[in-house]
Amino acid sequence: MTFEPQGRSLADFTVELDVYSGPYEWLLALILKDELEIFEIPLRELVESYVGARERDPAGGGLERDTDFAGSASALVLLKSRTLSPALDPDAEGDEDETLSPQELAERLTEYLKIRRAAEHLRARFAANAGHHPSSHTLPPRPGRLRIRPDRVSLAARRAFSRLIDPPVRHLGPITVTLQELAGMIRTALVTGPISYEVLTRRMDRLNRAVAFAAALSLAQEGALTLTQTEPLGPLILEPTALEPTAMEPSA
Amino acid sequence: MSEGPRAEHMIEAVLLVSAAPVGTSDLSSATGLPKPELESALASLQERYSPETSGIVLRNVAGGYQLTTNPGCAAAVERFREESRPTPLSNAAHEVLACALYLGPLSRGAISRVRGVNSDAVVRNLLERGLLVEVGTDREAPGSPALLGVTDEFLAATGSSTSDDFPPLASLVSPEELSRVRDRLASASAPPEDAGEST
Amino acid sequence: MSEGPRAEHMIEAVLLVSAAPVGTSDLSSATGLPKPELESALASLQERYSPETSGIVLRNVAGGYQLTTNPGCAAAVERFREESRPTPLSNAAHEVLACALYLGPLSRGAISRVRGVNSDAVVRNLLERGLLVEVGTDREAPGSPALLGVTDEFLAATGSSTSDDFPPLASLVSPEELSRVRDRLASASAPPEDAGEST
Repeated sequence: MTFEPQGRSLADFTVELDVYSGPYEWLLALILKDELEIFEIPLRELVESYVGARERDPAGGGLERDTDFAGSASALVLLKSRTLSPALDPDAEGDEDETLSPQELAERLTEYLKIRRAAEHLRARFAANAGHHPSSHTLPPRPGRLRIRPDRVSLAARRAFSRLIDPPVRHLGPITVTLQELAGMIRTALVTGPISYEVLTRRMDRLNRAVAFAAALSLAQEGALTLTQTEPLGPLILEPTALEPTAMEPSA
Repeated sequence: MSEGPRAEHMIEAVLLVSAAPVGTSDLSSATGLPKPELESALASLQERYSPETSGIVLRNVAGGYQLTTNPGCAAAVERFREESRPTPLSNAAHEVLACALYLGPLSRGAISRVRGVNSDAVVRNLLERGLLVEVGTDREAPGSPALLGVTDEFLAATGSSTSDDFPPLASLVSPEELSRVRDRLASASAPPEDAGEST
Repeated sequence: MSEGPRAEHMIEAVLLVSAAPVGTSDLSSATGLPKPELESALASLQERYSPETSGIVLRNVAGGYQLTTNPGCAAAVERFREESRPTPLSNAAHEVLACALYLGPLSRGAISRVRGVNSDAVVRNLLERGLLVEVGTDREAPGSPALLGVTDEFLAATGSSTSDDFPPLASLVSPEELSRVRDRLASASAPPEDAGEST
């Protein structure tokens, strides 16, 4: 399957986040249109919210819905990582790879901290001044006053019509893996005992790793395995649960 | 509703943001005021905004109620208009005009889809400035949205006599880009493909 | 002039026909009023159009005077326009505006460097919303990138008269907070064998 966006298996899934509440599909649309900032979307909360919805309605959608969710959620992860990666600005003076001394790093962080605080101040100012709509009784200027440069109109046409609306995720290649396939692979790997996520996904690309993670979560949800991580950022261990083999079957 | 804004205030606010006269039923649905309350609030506003008491007067014209300048202040308004330089157009405004010029007439929704960003505010501004105009409605599309085109004033401002004076679209964008734009336009007017609405 | 319209009325009429704030010198030349008379008329208008007394309020923003709707009546205005409230600005957007306000005019690249993440999409959105504007180009930098600054609309939307109306950047972070950041950085980046800590 490809990331030709899913069917409508997620049509009923709604999310409640600080920055947005409503249908998940609309959330995706808003992100694609730049109306919502991808990096303000807490992806972990999004996944938790999906897992919660799944618990409340275990029969709804089943693996097809899981696959669709994993597909779109991993695209969001990739999009977010791209957004958070350093600016690749052709105009920049090529200082992306510079190594900063601790002092320089401190300077940069200090400057950013100030901007962060200024942004909070601005948020409050906007909120306190919202709802002032100006008069619509404006007089058109005298005919002949306004000059519009035709070349600027042509330039605007070129800009508007050549813009890529969807974020460029095509270079990531089609999503050729399904949640079921990776779930099957994980089950097979677990036959020989516990395995770390890092070992499991060592030979995978980023997309497969993301889907493998979703598959592991899904299996943990079904009780087929347990996930343990003893220390922050430490290895994530997938352990088969010591239950009879029937527990390994999907519950859907 | 007892804690809400006063009836007169809501009416004043609505009338400030409407250049055209507003009928009582529109005023009523915007403010949530029942007719009798609306009528009495309008009567008291007519005193507040009378030619004797204000530079802004409330008129009851054919289409409804409208705030206008007091004719007694026409000289000041005219001088202001004479001296004020028109605000230059933003890049966004140029893009919206280019959409209407090259792809129009088209609806607000279609403009937003072609540009990939909500363009309602820019469109409103261009309508107010007389550079865009509603030339019909798209009866095919849900909600029959208004179709927008550029005005003669726009052509005059660019020093062109017809829209053919502009370079052809094919000289500005590649065939692939053009077909992408056409796809976006088609998706703007077509009803949702998925007939099986979920709810 | 004794027979002419009252000072307040002329000002009201001029402000009605302007969506943007009007500076006192423009008001003065349109109405023919000398500054002192203008000031006192504006003061009395500010009472007439105060949030307590009217659905239309007189604001002193972006270096001028502007009539706008009373925020208390925003719901009625939005219902009338059938426009949803614009999406509130994101944290990223507030940061970009803060960069332009305090460090600007500056290029997209400079904004991205301060924030440490690519800010192009956010900048585009803010240009679209009229809160940022290209105010020139940086001819020193390769590619002569556009320089961005905040607009009068930004000042109006934040209720500010000028860009000096904001607290100084240095006052927004306490010295204690700054030194905590420096300490944490120093301890995180000090090589383990280096006993001689810099702080």
